[in-house]
Amino acid sequence: MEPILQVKHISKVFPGVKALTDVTADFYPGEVHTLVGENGAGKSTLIKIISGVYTPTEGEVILEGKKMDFHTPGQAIDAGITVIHQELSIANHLSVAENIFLGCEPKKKNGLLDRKKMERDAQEVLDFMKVDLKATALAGRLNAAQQQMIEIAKVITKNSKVVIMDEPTSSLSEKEIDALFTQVKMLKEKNVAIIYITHRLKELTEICERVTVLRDGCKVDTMMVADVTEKDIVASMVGREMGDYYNKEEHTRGREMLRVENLCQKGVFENISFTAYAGEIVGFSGLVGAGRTEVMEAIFGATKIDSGKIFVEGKEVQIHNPREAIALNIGLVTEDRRRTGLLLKKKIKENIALPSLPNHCRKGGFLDDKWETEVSEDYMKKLKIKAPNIHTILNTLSGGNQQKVILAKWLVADSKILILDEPTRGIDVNARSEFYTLMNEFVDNGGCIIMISSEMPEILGVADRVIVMREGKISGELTREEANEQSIIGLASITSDAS
Amino acid sequence: GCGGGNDSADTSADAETTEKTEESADAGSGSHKCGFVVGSFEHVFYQTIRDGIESKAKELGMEAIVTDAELDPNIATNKVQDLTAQGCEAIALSCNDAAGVKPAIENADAEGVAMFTFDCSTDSEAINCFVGTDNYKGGQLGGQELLKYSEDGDTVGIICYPTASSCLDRQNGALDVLKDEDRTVVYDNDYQGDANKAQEIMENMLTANPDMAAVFCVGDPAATGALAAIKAAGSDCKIIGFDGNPEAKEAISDTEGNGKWWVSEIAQNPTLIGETIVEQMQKYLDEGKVDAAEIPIDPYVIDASNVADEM
Amino acid sequence: MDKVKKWISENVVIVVLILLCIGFGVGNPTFITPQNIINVLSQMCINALLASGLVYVIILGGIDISVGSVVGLSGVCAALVGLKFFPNMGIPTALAVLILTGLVMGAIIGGFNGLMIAKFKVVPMIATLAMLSIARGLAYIVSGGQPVYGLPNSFAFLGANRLIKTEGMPNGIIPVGVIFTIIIVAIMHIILSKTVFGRHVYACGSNPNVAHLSGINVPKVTLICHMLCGITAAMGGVLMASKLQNGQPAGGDAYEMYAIASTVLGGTSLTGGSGSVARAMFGAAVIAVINNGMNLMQISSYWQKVVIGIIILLAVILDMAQQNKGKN
Amino acid sequence: MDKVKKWISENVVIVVLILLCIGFGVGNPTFITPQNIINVLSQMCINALLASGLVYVIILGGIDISVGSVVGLSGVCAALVGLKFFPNMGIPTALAVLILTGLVMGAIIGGFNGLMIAKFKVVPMIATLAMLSIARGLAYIVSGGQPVYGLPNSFAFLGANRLIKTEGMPNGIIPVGVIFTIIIVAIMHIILSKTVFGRHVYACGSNPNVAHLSGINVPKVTLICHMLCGITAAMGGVLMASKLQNGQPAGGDAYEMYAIASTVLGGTSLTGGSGSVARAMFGAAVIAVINNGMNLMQISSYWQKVVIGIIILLAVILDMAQQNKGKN
Ligand SMILES: Nc1ncnc2c1ncn2[C@@H]1O[C@H](COP(=O)(O)OP(=O)(O)OP(=O)(O)O)[C@@H](O)[C@H]1O
Ligand SMILES: Nc1ncnc2c1ncn2[C@@H]1O[C@H](COP(=O)(O)OP(=O)(O)OP(=O)(O)O)[C@@H](O)[C@H]1O
Ligand SMILES: [Mg+2]
Ligand SMILES: [Mg+2]
Repeated sequence: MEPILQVKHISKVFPGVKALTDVTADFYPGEVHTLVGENGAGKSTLIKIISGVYTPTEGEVILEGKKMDFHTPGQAIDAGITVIHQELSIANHLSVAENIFLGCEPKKKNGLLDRKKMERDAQEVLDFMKVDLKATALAGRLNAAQQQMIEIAKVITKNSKVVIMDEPTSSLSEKEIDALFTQVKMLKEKNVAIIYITHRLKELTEICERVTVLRDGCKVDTMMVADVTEKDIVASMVGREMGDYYNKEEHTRGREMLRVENLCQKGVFENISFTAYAGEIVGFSGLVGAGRTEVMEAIFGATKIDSGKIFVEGKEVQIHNPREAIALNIGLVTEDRRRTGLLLKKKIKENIALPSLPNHCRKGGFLDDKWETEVSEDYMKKLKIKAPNIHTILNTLSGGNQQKVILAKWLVADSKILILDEPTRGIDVNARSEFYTLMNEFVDNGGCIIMISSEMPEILGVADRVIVMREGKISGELTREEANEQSIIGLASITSDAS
Repeated sequence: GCGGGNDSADTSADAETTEKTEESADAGSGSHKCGFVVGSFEHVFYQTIRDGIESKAKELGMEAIVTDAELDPNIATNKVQDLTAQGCEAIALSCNDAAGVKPAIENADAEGVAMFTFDCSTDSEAINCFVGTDNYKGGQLGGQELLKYSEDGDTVGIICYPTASSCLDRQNGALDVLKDEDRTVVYDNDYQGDANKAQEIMENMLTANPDMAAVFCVGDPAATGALAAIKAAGSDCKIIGFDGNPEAKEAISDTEGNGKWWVSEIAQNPTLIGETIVEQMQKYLDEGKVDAAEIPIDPYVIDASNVADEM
Repeated sequence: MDKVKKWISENVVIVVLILLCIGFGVGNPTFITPQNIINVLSQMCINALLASGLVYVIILGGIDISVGSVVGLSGVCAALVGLKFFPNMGIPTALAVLILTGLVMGAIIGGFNGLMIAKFKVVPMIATLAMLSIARGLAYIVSGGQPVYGLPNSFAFLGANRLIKTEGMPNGIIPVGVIFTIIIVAIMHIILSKTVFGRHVYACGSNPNVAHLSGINVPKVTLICHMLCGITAAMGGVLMASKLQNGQPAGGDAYEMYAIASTVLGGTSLTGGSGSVARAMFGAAVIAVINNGMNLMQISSYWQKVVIGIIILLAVILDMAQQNKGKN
Repeated sequence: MDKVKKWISENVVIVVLILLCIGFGVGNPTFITPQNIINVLSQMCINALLASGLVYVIILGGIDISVGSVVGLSGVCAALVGLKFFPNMGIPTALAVLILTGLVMGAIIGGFNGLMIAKFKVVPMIATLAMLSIARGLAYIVSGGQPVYGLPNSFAFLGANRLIKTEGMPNGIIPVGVIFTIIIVAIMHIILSKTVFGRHVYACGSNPNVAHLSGINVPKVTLICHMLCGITAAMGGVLMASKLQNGQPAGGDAYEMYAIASTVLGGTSLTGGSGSVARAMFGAAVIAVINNGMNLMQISSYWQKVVIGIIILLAVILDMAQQNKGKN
C-alpha cells in the first residue's frame, strides 16, 4: 500500500526550544495512526506542521507524492487535510451550523450565503452522528463535550483525505467516545488516513492500527498496535519501564472534613449529600453533564445554592464566594486550567502566591516579596516543576507543569480540603504518576481530596471511595472493593425507569 | 473673541506711562522678538487676526512667533511659557474665556516680558494694552438687525454657542435688545461650532416655527448651517451672521442667490485687531508707552449696501 | 405572551425608541408632525452611515474612532474636487464627484487603518486615534483652515433636496439624503447578514484563532472591514458637504462618540463577535430622537448633555438586564 | 551587548523619548534650556495625572474616556467652593480646598463609573462615554456656562507657583504643580507595584475568572480602580483650576485621547493584564515633548496634528516590533 501522506526529516525550532528533530513518518489511507508521547514531546507541533499552522524549519510534507508548501491552515484544508486541534476551535458567537461550515459555507447561485442549506446539512450530520443538538443553537452555550462533537461534525462534512485529531477524547465521556469511534471507523471505511493523538493508551487497541512514539521531539519507533502491549508503548515513551503509575496506597481515614446535606441548585443538581474525611481521596464519577462540576463550584462558593447545608470540620458554614471558601481552607482545581485556573501571561511566582497574598503581606497591604520568592522556589522544588525559574511566564510551560503550579497555589494557601476537577486531563503518564504521588502525600499529611474524573481507570486506580452522579443527583456510592467498571457504569448510565 | 476687556481699562490705566527702562535700552534697533498666542487657527476669524499680525510685523521688521491656543486656556498657558523660554520681549495673547490665563500672564510679566492682550482680555495689572472687539456690543447690533428684518409679533431665532463665552456675550447682547420688544425669541440651543449641528437646529426651529422671520447666528459656521436648512425648507427667514468671514461677504453680495436669505453680517475687524496690537507692542518696546490701555475695534454691520467695499 | 416578552428582551432598543417617541410626542405635539419625522430621519443620516460601518469593526472586536475626522476630510476633499474641476457641474456630475470622492477617500483612510491593525498589529484604538489626528490635520491643511465654499446648487442635491413635491409640502417629502443613506445601509446590512464574507466577519470577531484555523484570511477580513468603515464614514462626510453646500474642515468633530453609542445601543458588543447593522440603525434613531426632541422641548443645552448621558446609560442597563433575564 | 538590546526592546518608549529630545534639541537650542525643560515638566503634569489613573482601569481591560470631563467638572467645583466659602483663603486653605474637592469629586464620579461597570455590567467604554457627557453637562450647569473667576492668588499657588526663586529665574525653578504631580504619581505607582491590591488589579485584568476563583473580590477591585482613576483625573482638574486661577467648564476637553495614548505608549496593553504607572509617565513625556518641541520649531498647528498622529503610530509599531523580536 502507498502512503497518502509522508513527513520527511521534519525539524522545528522555536526560539529556545527544539520541538522536533528529524521526524519521518508515513501515513496510510484507511488506517488510524496514533502519535503518543509525553507532554511536550512534539505531537501537536508535528500535526500543526502538517496542517499549515507552522512551517517546518527543515524537512518536507508530501501529500499523494507531491511536496506541499503550506503557509496557512487554509491551504492545507484546500488540499484535503482537516484537523481537530487540541484546543477547542469553536467560535462562541456562531451557531452550530455556522461553526460546522466555517470556511466552506454553501453559497446560493447569486453568491449570497445559503443559510437554509447550511442548517439542513448540519442537522443531517448531527442526526447521523446521533448527537442530540440543534443546528441553530448557539455554540458558545454548549459544554465542552458538545463543542467537541461539533468539531467532529466539522471534519465529517469535509471530504478530507487526511483527518487529524489531537486529543479529541480528553473532554468526552464514554458515551461520546463511542460515538466518536463509530465515526472514526466509518472514515476508515472511506479510506481516509487518520492521525490520532491521545494520552489514553487504552484507546489504542480499540481503533488504531499503527502507533508512532515521540520522545523529546525525536521519533522513537513506529509499531503495529497488534504486535505490542501497552507496557511496551509506555516504556518507549518514557524511556524506561514503568510500573503501576497510579501508585495506589492504603490511606487511613481521619476525622470528618467536609459534609454537605441536601444541596440543591434548581435545574442543575438536587439533594446532594456526602461526607469526605481527612486522609482519603473521594472519587466522583459519572457521565459528562452529570453536574459534578456544578456541585463543586457551588460548594466552593462560585455559584449560589438554593438550599442545603455545608459543614466544614463539623461546623456549619455559609459560603457565599470563593474568598470565604479559601478562608475555610478549601481549594478548587478547576477543570479548565487555561480559562479558570491560571493567569497564563503572569509569572509562576505570581500564580502560586495569588490566593495567599492577603495572609502573607506586610503591614498596610504591601507585598512581601521575600516570602513570595521563598515559597515559590520551595514548591517548585517540592513538586518538581520543570521551568527555568520562578519568573517564567506560565504560557510557556507544558500542561503537566501548569497543573502542578495550580496544585502549588492551593498547597501554599494552606488548603486542607482540595477539590480536583479532572486534574490530569491532557497530562502524560509520567507527569500523572508524579501528580498522583503528590495527591497521596497530601492525603497522608491529613488532607482531604475530592477528585472528579471521567476516566474510569483513574477513578479506579486512585480513589478510596467512589461517588457516582447521574443527571444532577447522587446515584450511588461504592467502596474501593465494590468499585469496578460495570458497577460504576451501571450507576452512571440512565436506566430505563429513570428516563 | 470675547468681551472680558471692559474692566481692564481702569486696572491698567497707568500702564500707559510706565517706563520699562531695561527693555527700551536694549531695544530701539527695530528688530524685536515678539510672541503671539491666537485663540485658534481653526477659526477663520483668528486666522485673519493671525494674517494681520504677520503682515504688520513684517512691515515693521518685527520677529513674530504666532502660536495656536486651540481655544484651551491650559494650552494657552503652556504657549506663553514656551514663548517666554524662547526669549520673546513681549507677548500678546487672546484670553479666550474671560479670566483664562491670568497666572500665566503675571508669571511672564514677572520674568520681564511685556504682556498684551487682544480680542479678549483679563483683569490683570500686568497687561499693557488690550485691543479687541466688544462682543456684547456686537450682539446688540445683531439684535437690532433682527428687529430690522422682522415685524411686531414675529418670531425670531438665535443659534447659540453658550459654551464659548464670546458667543454667550453675543447671545446676551442680542437678547437684551429684544427683551422689551414685541418678538418671540427662540434660542436655548448649542451648535458647538459645528455647521451641521446648526443646520439641524435651524431645521428643528423652522419645523416648530414655520414662519420665523429672521435668525441671528453667533458665528459664521452657524449661518452656513442655517442657510442650508432655510434653503431646503423653502422658508424666507433672513439670516444675520457674525464674524465677517469671506463666505459671509460672498453670500451677502450674491443678492440673487444666497443673499436672499443671508442679508447682513456683524463684522469684527480681525485684520485691524492684529495690526493694531502689533503696532502697540512695537511702540511700547521702542518708546515705553502705548496709545491707550484699551483700544476698542468696533464691530459694524455689513449688508448689501456696503458689502462691495469689503471684498 | 412569552413571545412578546422574548421579543422585548431581544429588542430593548426598539422599546426605548418607542417610549422616547411617545414621551416627546406628549411633551411637544410638533414632534409627531410628518415634517418633523422627516427632519429626524434626515438628521440621523450621517450618524447612521457612520454606525453602519462601525458595526463591522466593532464585531471584529476593534473600534474606529477616526470616523469623525474622516467625515471632515472627505467632505473638504469632495468640495475641493467639485470647486476645482467641475465648478459648473450638473446634478449627475455632482453625485459622481461626491460618491467617488467618498469611495476613494474612505477606502484609502480605512485601508490605512486596516493595514496598521492587520499587518502591523497596532491596537485598533491607537491606530484610529492616530488617524483621528492625522485626518483632521489634513482636512485643515488641504482647506487652508477655511470652509470650502462657492459650490453650485447642484452640489447640494444629494444632501439638501427632497423628492415628491406636493402642495402641502412644496419642498418635497422625501430627502434625497435619506434615500442615499438607506441604500448604503441596506448594502452594508446585506453584506453582513447574507454573505459568506459576513459570516467570516463574525467568526474573526468571535475567535480569530479559530477563524484562522478554519482557513479564513483574518488579516484580509480585518482590512476589508476597516475599508468599509472608512467608506461609510467618508459617505457621511460627502453627505454633510452636500447638505451644507460647502466643505467644513471641522466637520464631524466628536461624531465617533455618538456613532459608537448607536452601535452599542443597537446591541453590538464591544468585545466582538455579535452585532447587526439593522439594529444599530435603531440605536442611531434613539440618539437622533433624543437630540431632536430635546431641541423641540427647548431643554437647556447644558442639561441636554446630562440627559443624553443618562438615557444611553439607562438603555444599555435595560438591555443588559433583559438579556440576562433571557438567559435564565 | 545583549543586555543593551534587551533593555531597548523593553523600553522603546524611553528610546523614542531620547531620540525626540535629541531631534528637537538640534532643531531648536531653546529646547534644552533649563527654562524649557521646566516648562515641559509642568506642561505634562495634567496628562501625567490622568494617565497614572488610567493605567489602573486599562490594566483591568477597561477604559475611562470621561477623564477629560472630570477635569472640567472638578476644576469648576474647586473654584466654586473656593469662591463661595473661602474667598479670602490663605495658601494652606487653598491647598485643602483643591485637594479635598479633587478627592471627593473624583471618588464620586469614579465610583459611579465603577458601579455601573462592576455592578450593572455596562461596558466601560459606554459607561464612561455617558459620564463624559454627564460630567461635562454638570460642569456647565454648576458654573452657569461661564468660567468661575475672581479667586485670590493663593488659589493659584498649587498650579502656578514655583519654588526656589533665584536672580536668573525670578519666578522660581521648581513648579509646585510638578511636585504635587510627582507625589500623586508616586503613590499610584507604589499602590500598583508594591501592594497586594496592585497584584489583584493585575490578576483581575489578566483573567477575572481566575481572580474570582482565587478569592479576589473582582467587583470591588474594579470599583476601586475606577475611583482611583476618577481621583487622579479630578486632581488634574483642580491642578488646572489652580494653574489658571479659575474654573473652566470646558477644561480638559478631549484630554482623554492623549492620556490614553500616553498609557499605551508606556506599554500598557489595552487588552488588560499588563502595564505600569512609571512607564506611562514616559509616554506622557513623549506627548509633552512632541507638543512643546513642535511649538518651538514653529510647525504649523495643522501639521502638528498630522505629525503627532504619525509619531504615536511609529512609536507603537516600534514597540510591537521590538516586543516580537524579544520573543524570538
Ligand atoms: N508556539 C510555540 N512557541 C514556543 N515553543 C513552543 C510552541 N509550541 C510548542 N512549543 C514547545 O514545543 C514543544 C512541543 O510541544 P507540543 O505542543 O508539540 O507537545 P505535545 O506533544 O503536543 O504535548 P501535549 O501532550 O501536552 O499536548 C514543547 O516544549 C513546547 O513548549
Ligand atoms: N453552557 C451551558 N448551557 C446550557 N447547558 C449547559 C451548559 N453547560 C453545561 N450545561 C448542562 O449542565 C449540566 C452539567 O454539565 P457539566 O458538563 O458541567 O457536568 P459535569 O458532570 O461536571 O461534567 P464533567 O464530567 O465534564 O465534569 C449538563 O446537563 C449540561 O448539558
Ligand atoms: Mg499537544
Ligand atoms: Mg464538568
